[in-house]
Amino acid sequence: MLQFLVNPERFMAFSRWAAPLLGLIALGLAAAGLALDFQAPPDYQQGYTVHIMFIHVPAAFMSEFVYACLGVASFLSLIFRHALAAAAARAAAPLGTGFTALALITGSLWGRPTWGTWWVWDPRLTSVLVLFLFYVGYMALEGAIEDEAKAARAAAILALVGLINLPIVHYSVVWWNSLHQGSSLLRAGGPDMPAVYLAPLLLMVFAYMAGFGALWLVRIRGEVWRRRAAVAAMRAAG
Amino acid sequence: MRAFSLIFRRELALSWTGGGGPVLALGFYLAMASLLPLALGADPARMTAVAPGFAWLVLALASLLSLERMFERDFEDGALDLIALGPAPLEMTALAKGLAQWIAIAAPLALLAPVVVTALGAPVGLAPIVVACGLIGGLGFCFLGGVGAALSLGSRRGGVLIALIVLPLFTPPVIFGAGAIEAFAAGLDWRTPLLLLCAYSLAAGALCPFAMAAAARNALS
Amino acid sequence: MRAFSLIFRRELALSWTGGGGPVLALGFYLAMASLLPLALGADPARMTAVAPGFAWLVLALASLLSLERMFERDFEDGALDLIALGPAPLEMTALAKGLAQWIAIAAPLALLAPVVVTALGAPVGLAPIVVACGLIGGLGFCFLGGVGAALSLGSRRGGVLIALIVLPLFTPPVIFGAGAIEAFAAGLDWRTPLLLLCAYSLAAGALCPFAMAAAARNALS
Amino acid sequence: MITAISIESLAVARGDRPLISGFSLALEAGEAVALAGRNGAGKTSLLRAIAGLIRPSAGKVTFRGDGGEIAPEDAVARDAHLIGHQDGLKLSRTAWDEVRFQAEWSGGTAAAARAACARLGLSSLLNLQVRKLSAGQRRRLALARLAASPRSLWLLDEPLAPLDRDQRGVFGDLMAEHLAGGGLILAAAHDPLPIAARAVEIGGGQIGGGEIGG
Amino acid sequence: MITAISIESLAVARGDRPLISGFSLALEAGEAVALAGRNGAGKTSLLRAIAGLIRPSAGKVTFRGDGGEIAPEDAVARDAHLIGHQDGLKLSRTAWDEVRFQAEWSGGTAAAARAACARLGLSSLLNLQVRKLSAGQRRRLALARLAASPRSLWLLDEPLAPLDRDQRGVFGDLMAEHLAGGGLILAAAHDPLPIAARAVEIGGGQIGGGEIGG
Ligand code: HEM
Ligand SMILES: Nc1ncnc2c1ncn2[C@@H]1O[C@H](COP(=O)(O)OP(=O)(O)OP(=O)(O)O)[C@@H](O)[C@H]1O
Ligand SMILES: Nc1ncnc2c1ncn2[C@@H]1O[C@H](COP(=O)(O)OP(=O)(O)OP(=O)(O)O)[C@@H](O)[C@H]1O
Ligand SMILES: [Mg+2]
Ligand SMILES: [Mg+2]
Repeated sequence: MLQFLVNPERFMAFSRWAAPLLGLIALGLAAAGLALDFQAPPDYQQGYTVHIMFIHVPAAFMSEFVYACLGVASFLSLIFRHALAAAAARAAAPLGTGFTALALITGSLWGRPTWGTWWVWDPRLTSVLVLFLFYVGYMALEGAIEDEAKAARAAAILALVGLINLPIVHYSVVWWNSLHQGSSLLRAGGPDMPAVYLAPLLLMVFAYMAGFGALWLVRIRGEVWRRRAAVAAMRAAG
Repeated sequence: MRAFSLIFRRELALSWTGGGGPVLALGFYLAMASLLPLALGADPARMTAVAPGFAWLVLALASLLSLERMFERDFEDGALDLIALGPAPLEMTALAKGLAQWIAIAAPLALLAPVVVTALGAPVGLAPIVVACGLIGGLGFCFLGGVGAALSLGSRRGGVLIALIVLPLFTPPVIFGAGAIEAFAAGLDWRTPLLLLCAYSLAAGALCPFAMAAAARNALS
Repeated sequence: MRAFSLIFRRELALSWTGGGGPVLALGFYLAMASLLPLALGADPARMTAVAPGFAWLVLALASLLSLERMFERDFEDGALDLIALGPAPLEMTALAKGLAQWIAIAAPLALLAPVVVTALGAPVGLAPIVVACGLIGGLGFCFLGGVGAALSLGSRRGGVLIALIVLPLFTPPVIFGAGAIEAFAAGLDWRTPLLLLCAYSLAAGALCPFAMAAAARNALS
Repeated sequence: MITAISIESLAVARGDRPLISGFSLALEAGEAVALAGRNGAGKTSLLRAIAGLIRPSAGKVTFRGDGGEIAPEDAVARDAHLIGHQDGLKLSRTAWDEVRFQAEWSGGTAAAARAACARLGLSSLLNLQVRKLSAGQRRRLALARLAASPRSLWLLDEPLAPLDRDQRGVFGDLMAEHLAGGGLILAAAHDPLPIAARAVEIGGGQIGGGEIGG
Repeated sequence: MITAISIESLAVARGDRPLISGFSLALEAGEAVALAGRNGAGKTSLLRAIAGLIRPSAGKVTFRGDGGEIAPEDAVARDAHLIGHQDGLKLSRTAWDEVRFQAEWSGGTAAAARAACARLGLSSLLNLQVRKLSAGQRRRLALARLAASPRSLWLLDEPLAPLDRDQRGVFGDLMAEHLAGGGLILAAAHDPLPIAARAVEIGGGQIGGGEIGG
């Protein structure tokens, strides 16, 4: 508790200017990325649907990146009982869920025209779905325990278990599909992506990351404010 | 009537509030559904065939998962004594418990079922019949399960009783439901099995509360 | 060691008597297996193809059934306090609980599995691999389930929440088990997936007790 | 409203063993009886039999109201409340949800529930989950449910045990007011009650009174 | 074996709220302390903190044995027993299974368990399921588990509540013998203990002592 009130001062001072700055960077990068994107020619196979890529691929990337952040924050909060880390983990989960949902939704929107179906049981898709379920489980667990400190610790344990498990899930799913003759339509994307697509894509990835950073900081600030209000209310109640 | 709404809202709150609500049901269903292709292989043809039956399985499982709590908690913490001393007969309480279980657990799952069944490759056109079967059959599962839950109160071998008494009773609705879905898919007469399912579930809803109340009274005494 | 055998025997006795977990799980398993032919229609070819995978999946789900009781009872009636004050660390208690769950629930299911699979039309020769997967995979399911049970202590929702937490963790063992059975049936290399299943379950048995103990301590405090 | 109870040669058995037999008692409005007896004498069983939860093996309990005799089921369903060894509270609900539900279930109002909570010093705890209350606070919650219920027959099974001294006083006042308002109290207790009550001893040393042979 | 405990400026918080702070106490072999305090003062929390179940927010508890200081985890795991508000008994097991398990779990023997049961008048009840015991009989079972465990630090949370007068005397004798044998007792109670004990009041009227604002 004390630790929390000491350290957060610095965090709050830092995030006060860092959050808006990151937000601006995100907007700038996204604007640039989208501008480049719309200058690029429609893909000869996929036509205009290729524009979905610039939303989809960064979202899919972020879904994993945010989980890593969540795992690290959970680890810190569990081992060092650092309250700011707990707040960070709590703040990251909905964002990660959002990115994962976005990746799933844009993916299936994209899949309809390109693969002719909303969903296939491909390893990549399956492991994103499992990741989504991890997020949902994390939030459900945290919401179901009323005592905040206990909820945070239980959720942190789950996040760590998930962190260890996700690579295994990923590889098992890949292995599964190679064993069962999967539908060979996909193997989405490929490294041989022309620069006209690569540049805006990278810009968009960075835009997503900056945007995530901004939202994360804002949400952590919100957590800190909430805790401070609770402490104040408690003092007032005597 | 007032008493019924009171106890019904209490039961609903106990099984529904806190942590997720529909999100939880959705997550549960998705998780179950994503295991199916993993276990069967991704071959769409295989999965399409099993998908509707699988939706049933999930419903039945979900209604068994929270069965234990239906009476046991109230029995062991003394709340059932106070409820029994209230204005309504235990039969009404049993009815409220069954309905709350249905609304809180079976109904959300039934409403989600078509999404999942479609994702598993079944034709979208099956959605109405899947929802209908889920809602109607779920009612039966909840009440039959409730009988098991009440019977197993305070007995040394509660689970055995549930298994021996309730699961056989699960069979008819499972058959009717599966029959209705299959007939619908094949363009045959699905009304008859659906009506049978309806009749069975309504009969369960009407008769089971008496069995539940009798079993609960017996456990309390 | 003495402490371990004590707590292990206690857990075993509790899950055999009282709750009747194994019989409920067995009943569920049989009921679901009898549902499969109904859902698929009588076409034997279809069923033979799906039977082993389906049997395997239902086995995984049946292990969810008595999970709720694994820690919650001891937590709410104060018995966990006394166990925590005992000579053995909670990690060991968690290990004993997981193993007892395995012996009491997963093992009977695994032994029943070949019967079911054969009844569904799969060749009798599959029996050994089905039993092996059931036994080994069941170990993993029990420990992963234990993590879910311990984490949800003191939460407002049991059953479905545990299932949601646990099912994503079930992904690898379900895949490995299904892979081993399918490869065995096809005369391919079934040793690799079975070894992977082994490795996963053993790792779960080794690591999950720590997570379970941490979660239980957190709930007690 | 119940104005008198008479118990005539009641016998209660638990699991094949006779526990109480030939027990008679008459209780009028405004009267309190303190049931005493060794552990296992059958105090809890007797209270539950009066509440209709256990079927007596012989004898009967008659309830009388202003308009003559009342059928036992009706009397109990409309006008009795039991405080058992267990508080009957759901750990996962808030204190307020629990009091209000019970008050309304017993025919009272939310306002009465709030007043009862204030009386028992629970007002500031009402938003907490029951899980977070101390043992004494939980018992006070159970007593607030009792006080909020407009029921004239109070069956109390060691109601005071986990309360601190002040709260025992408060509950003593509540009991006294209840009696003054024409209520009836039948309380099992090992310690003296904080109100004047007729003492009735059950069990003693006879068969089934003390312990049951294994 | 624990021969002394010293608690130094211990602070305990529940759910963000400081409950106890700056609590100090020293307890030697053969000594008993009776903790008093209002409902919600933090008696249960304090006992659980000493048992290591709750992590104190400040201060520490030191255990000393014949051979010098003992690490708190070891001290508690080998030499302490807690009787909480709940009895910690499994309703579906027999009384004997429950006593024997706990006695062996705490390092005692089945013979000690049998002797403790005889002492507390439980011998004839041992084949019954715990579900069938009366409240006082259950508490006696919990106390028999305590008496059968060779543990010197007894942390007791209102141990006497549901016992009848005779049994309180019996348990008083057990406590006296435990102290005479070099044991330590820390008991929370609202009523006076049947042994001589130093009284320590916690909570009083200060912040966190009484109730928590909703
Ligand atoms: C719901 C369906 C889908 C999901 C869950 C999904 C998921 C993913 C994931 C996890 C990545 C890796 C992101 C990273 O870390 O770099 C990815 C990348 C990608 N996806 Fe999807 N995807 C879906 C549908 C589609 C569809 C329909 C297409 C188009 C045909 C597509 C095209 C791509 C491309 C081009 C990439 C970048 C490939 C690369 O990293 O080299 N995805 N997707
Ligand atoms: N998990 C928790 N979260 C928040 N507050 C809690 C929690 N557990 C207990 N409390 C609060 O801490 C205070 C002390 O509780 P504790 O059980 O220690 O009291 P106690 O002195 O034993 O009271 P009693 O005499 O009623 O047994 C109470 O006000 C209670 O509401
Ligand atoms: N379901 C049951 N089956 C068999 N015996 C039972 C059952 N319930 C209670 N008994 C026995 O009946 C006797 C009386 O129990 P009861 O709970 O009425 O006692 P009590 O007077 O309330 O005791 P206490 O003071 O301990 O609360 C006890 O010896 C108990 O073992
Ligand atoms: Mg009693
Ligand atoms: Mg206490």
